[in-house]
Amino acid sequence: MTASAQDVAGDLADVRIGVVTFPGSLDDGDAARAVRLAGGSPVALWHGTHDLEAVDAVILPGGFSYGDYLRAGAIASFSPIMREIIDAARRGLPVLGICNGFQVLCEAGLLPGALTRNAHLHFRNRDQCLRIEARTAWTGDFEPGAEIVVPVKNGEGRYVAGAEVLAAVEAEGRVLARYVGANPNGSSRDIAGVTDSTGRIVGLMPHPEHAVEALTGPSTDGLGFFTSILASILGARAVSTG
Amino acid sequence: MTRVVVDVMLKTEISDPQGQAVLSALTKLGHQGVQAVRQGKRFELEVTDPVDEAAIRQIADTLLANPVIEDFSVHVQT
Amino acid sequence: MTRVVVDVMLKTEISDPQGQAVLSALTKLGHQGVQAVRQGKRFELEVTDPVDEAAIRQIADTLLANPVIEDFSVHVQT
Amino acid sequence: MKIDTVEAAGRTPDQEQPHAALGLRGDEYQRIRDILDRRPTSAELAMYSVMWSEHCSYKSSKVHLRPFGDLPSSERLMVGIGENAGVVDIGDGYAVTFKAESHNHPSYVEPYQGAATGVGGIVRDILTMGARPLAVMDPLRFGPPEAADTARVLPGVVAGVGGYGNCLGLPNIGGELVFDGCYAGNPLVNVLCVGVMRHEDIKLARAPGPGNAVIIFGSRTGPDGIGGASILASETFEDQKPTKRPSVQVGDPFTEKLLIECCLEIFAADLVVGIQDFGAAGLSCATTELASAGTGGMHVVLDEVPLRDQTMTCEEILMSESQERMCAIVEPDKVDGFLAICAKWEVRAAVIGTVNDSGRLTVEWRGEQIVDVPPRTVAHDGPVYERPLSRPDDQDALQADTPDRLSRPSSADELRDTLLGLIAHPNLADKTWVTEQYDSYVRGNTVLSQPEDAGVLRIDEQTHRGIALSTDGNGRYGRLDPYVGAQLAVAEAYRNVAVTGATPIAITDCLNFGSPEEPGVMWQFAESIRGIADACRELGLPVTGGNVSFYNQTGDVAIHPTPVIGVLGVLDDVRLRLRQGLGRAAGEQIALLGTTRAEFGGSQWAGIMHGHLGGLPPTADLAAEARLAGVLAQAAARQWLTAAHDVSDGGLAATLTESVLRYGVGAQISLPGDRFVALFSESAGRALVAGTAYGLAALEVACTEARVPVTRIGTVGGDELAIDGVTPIPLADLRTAWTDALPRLFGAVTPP
Ligand SMILES: Nc1ncnc2c1ncn2[C@@H]1O[C@H](COP(=O)(O)OP(=O)(O)O)[C@@H](O)[C@H]1O
Ligand SMILES: [Mg+2]
Repeated sequence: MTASAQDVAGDLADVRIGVVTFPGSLDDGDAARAVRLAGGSPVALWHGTHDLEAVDAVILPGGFSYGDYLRAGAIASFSPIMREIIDAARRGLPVLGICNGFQVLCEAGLLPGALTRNAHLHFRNRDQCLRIEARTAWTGDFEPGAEIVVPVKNGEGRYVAGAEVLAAVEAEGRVLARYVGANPNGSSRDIAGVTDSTGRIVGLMPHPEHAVEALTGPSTDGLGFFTSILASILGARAVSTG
Repeated sequence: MTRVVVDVMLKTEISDPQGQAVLSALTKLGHQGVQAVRQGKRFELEVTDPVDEAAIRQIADTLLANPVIEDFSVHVQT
Repeated sequence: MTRVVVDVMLKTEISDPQGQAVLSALTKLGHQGVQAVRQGKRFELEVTDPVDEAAIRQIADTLLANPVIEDFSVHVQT
Repeated sequence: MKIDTVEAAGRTPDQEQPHAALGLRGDEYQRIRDILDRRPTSAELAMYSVMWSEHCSYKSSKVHLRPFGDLPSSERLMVGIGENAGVVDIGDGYAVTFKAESHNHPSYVEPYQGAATGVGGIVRDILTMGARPLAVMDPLRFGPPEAADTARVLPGVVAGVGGYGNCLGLPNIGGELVFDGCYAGNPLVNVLCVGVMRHEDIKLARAPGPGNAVIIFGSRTGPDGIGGASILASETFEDQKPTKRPSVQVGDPFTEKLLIECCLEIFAADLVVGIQDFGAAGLSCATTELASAGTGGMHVVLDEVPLRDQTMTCEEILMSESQERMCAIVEPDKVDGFLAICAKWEVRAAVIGTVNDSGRLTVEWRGEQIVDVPPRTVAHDGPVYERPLSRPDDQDALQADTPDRLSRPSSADELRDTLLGLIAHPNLADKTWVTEQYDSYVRGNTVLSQPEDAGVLRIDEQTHRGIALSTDGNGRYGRLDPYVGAQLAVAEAYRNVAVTGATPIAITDCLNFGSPEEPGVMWQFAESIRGIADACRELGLPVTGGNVSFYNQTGDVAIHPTPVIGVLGVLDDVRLRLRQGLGRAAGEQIALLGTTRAEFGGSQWAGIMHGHLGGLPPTADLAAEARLAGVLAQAAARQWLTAAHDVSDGGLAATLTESVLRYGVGAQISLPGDRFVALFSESAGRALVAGTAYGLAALEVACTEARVPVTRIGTVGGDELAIDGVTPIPLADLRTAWTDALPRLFGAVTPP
């Protein structure tokens, strides 16, 4: 490694990305692995505490928090750590919700709309093509309009919102990603993910953390989400210190 | 057209993990007054008149409820 | 102890694939009389007396229903 | 209700008891009286009756399972038959445990919950060994695909397997989907779970150390699966039919997920000396098994058991089969730490008793002694039967009715139509409709899953060590010859593991049969076990454990004998695993390994095209299977091959279809000899492989040395499956035929 490459790796490793474990979280280990493979440092966060451990960003992972009983993500959105995350997010902490994490963000009111039972009523797991549409803290490393393949797997992934909300999300360019080809769950306007107006709070139904190694994923396209946030945080640090 | 409501609940002797989860969430949120919760399904059917209540019961018994684990009740709204 | 029932239904503008699946099954089975079906949830709460109805409405609004997509109604059983 | 105490039982020796209604024979009841030297209390009767049932005591199968124990010892085997699950050493200090279980009858009664709780049960067996559960598999068998009952049962079973497994975060890495008229009214829902731990972390089901606490944790105990116990609750035994207590259990996968994480944290902190799950027979089973394998005594205060329903009787509590519960033996100074971890995971826990060295299991309830038994007599000294067995009368006629009389396709169009017809049958068609409902990605270590021949998991991210698993069984072969059929099941699972490049190291079994009271079924059972044991001896594999499911029959018609075999293999480096699809490398050439004979007895061709079952199954040549596996392991390690796929159901036609459709790249094939035989025979011991010119040349040398026949049969490329003498099939047509079958049958959206 050259000296500067070492510096970059060192800087990357200084970026701390929290991964929350709720009772019933399943893809927390995968999200942590993805952060690690991107060069950052994953930090395990526990639902029952109020401690964000000074992380630079947070991932709410996939799974079935509280068994998805009641509504997916509903009970988790009231957990102690979510109170801190909601506050911090409103002050600019980047947050990515994947699948169940996306459901939690919608239930917490940080993102518009809701995720409901798939139109065909089955859990569906398949390798899915997505088009990345919005440039956010979590998607900066993708070319605008980039098409990527990552797994989608959910039973309640159908994105819905009232007509006005949908129109606003479209008009403000807040569709993070759209399903290309077959829509796996009947989501309105093929929406696979949305962002808040700042581009820091982002929710995505498919699973980029399952597409970070050629050995185990359909591609390594998912890595871009994790490298993007590391770059974005390092960039913000450079601005604030430079 | 008449609205008929079919309520479907797990039999009382069957465990209801969903209701349990809601109850423990309520307890954590400090709603001490709620002592028990059971979660079931509610179907609202729009039925052409005259309503054949026996037919609705049969639909409930075969399609809307799983009689092995669930009970149902039918209410014709007037 | 009083039983309070909270009914939660998807808002009419949100499509309800579960209700549609029931309807299409009914149609296939020849139950022509049923014109529309919507499926929602029913919660039965056992609440200590006296029942604070405002508190129950708040529980329904924040936890039992998601107001973005669902409406609810509360019935205290007497 | 009056409590039937030990003291009362001594005082009223002549009180009538409903032993027959509980499934105990007169002589069995008398044995209980002899053991106790008095009549049992009704609580004791409850315990003996469930523990001495076929399901728990293996009373009909025990004598026949002996051949497994007689197999030569294996260096890999760390824990063998008898514990909750067997454990094998896979190297680098890792131990793997795996086991399959059946949930056939419950899944017929209530498909979703039956299948879901089946997954829950086998996962707890694996957890109980001290292992982290890693993945599940689900070998499934149903009646005819178009039958109304199949439409009722199959979608529910698949949703239940997925609903529970997905919620636990366990990837589904494979299974089976078989349709046959013999399973109408008797679907087979078998589930396998695999887990991993470090060698030093293996846990056993025993309760040593007087003074240690007995802790129940997980869900509360409710009136689940205790139809029989209510008989005991009625004051008079005139009305001896089970009351409305449900026999169906509802699964709570969320609680089980918490139980898994909670247990793993408890194991890591070294807080238990013994652990057992609550499976069939609930508390009766866990307490007697733990006690008899430990210091020998235990006292339980039943009032301490957390209940879901306060009206339960003591007999019902002892027999309850409520899911998601575990029992741990904990040293007194570790109880607080144990309970703290339970609290962290919001898992309910209660100390319900103490271990002692009295040699007795005593249970008290509301201040009265209701049980006082030697635990061993309940758990291990159940009746053992040598049931009569005899070869069925129709066996000779069945074997004499060979498929030779069936008309065969010969023209190019007929051969094409036969191929398309076969691969469009649900038995051979694309299984995506099922597997799409399962999470295969969770945990991020799934290297191969459906539609590959075996599931492959990475065990260690640094060393790349991994395992491969396949389950297989073929009831049609078993019906024609249960001995050979069982050997073929072992051979197929072994081969499916081998084609990934893994080295098979151990097997488990799930034996699905009709009624043991029928001599013909008992003969099938004994023959099958002999077949499995002989196959394992020849392949050098230990049997790590298994499961027996009897009474799979409708009226007096039994299912085909269906031993389902799970084979575990090891890959030193999972990055070198082989996959089934053609077209990943330029200039691939194709070869067929093994010997093709004209073998059509029990074949899919005979069944699908002619509705025929007769003759003899294919030859089972285990030595040839072992040689084939050796060559494949060598080829994978040396990276000679770009693809490998075994040949089994549906013959080479099915294998080629799957290989070209995997990545949508065609092939030009030219087959030696009779094309019909080459395409549709189900001779065992074969695999299709592909590689570059260099790779295949190297493979040929190795094959010659290993005496594995190798035949070049074609090249990869284009957008057709073009076989000499068969009308070429555009891949698009092939895909439509193969993928449409299941959605056409089950695609209609069904309410949950
Ligand atoms: N019920 C099931 N659950 C999960 N995977 C299944 C199921 N049925 C079939 N599969 C998978 O589909 C693929 C094709 O099945 P099959 O043709 O039976 O394989 P094989 O012939 O190699 O044993 C395999 O990967 C198998 O594991
Ligand atoms: Mg295979």
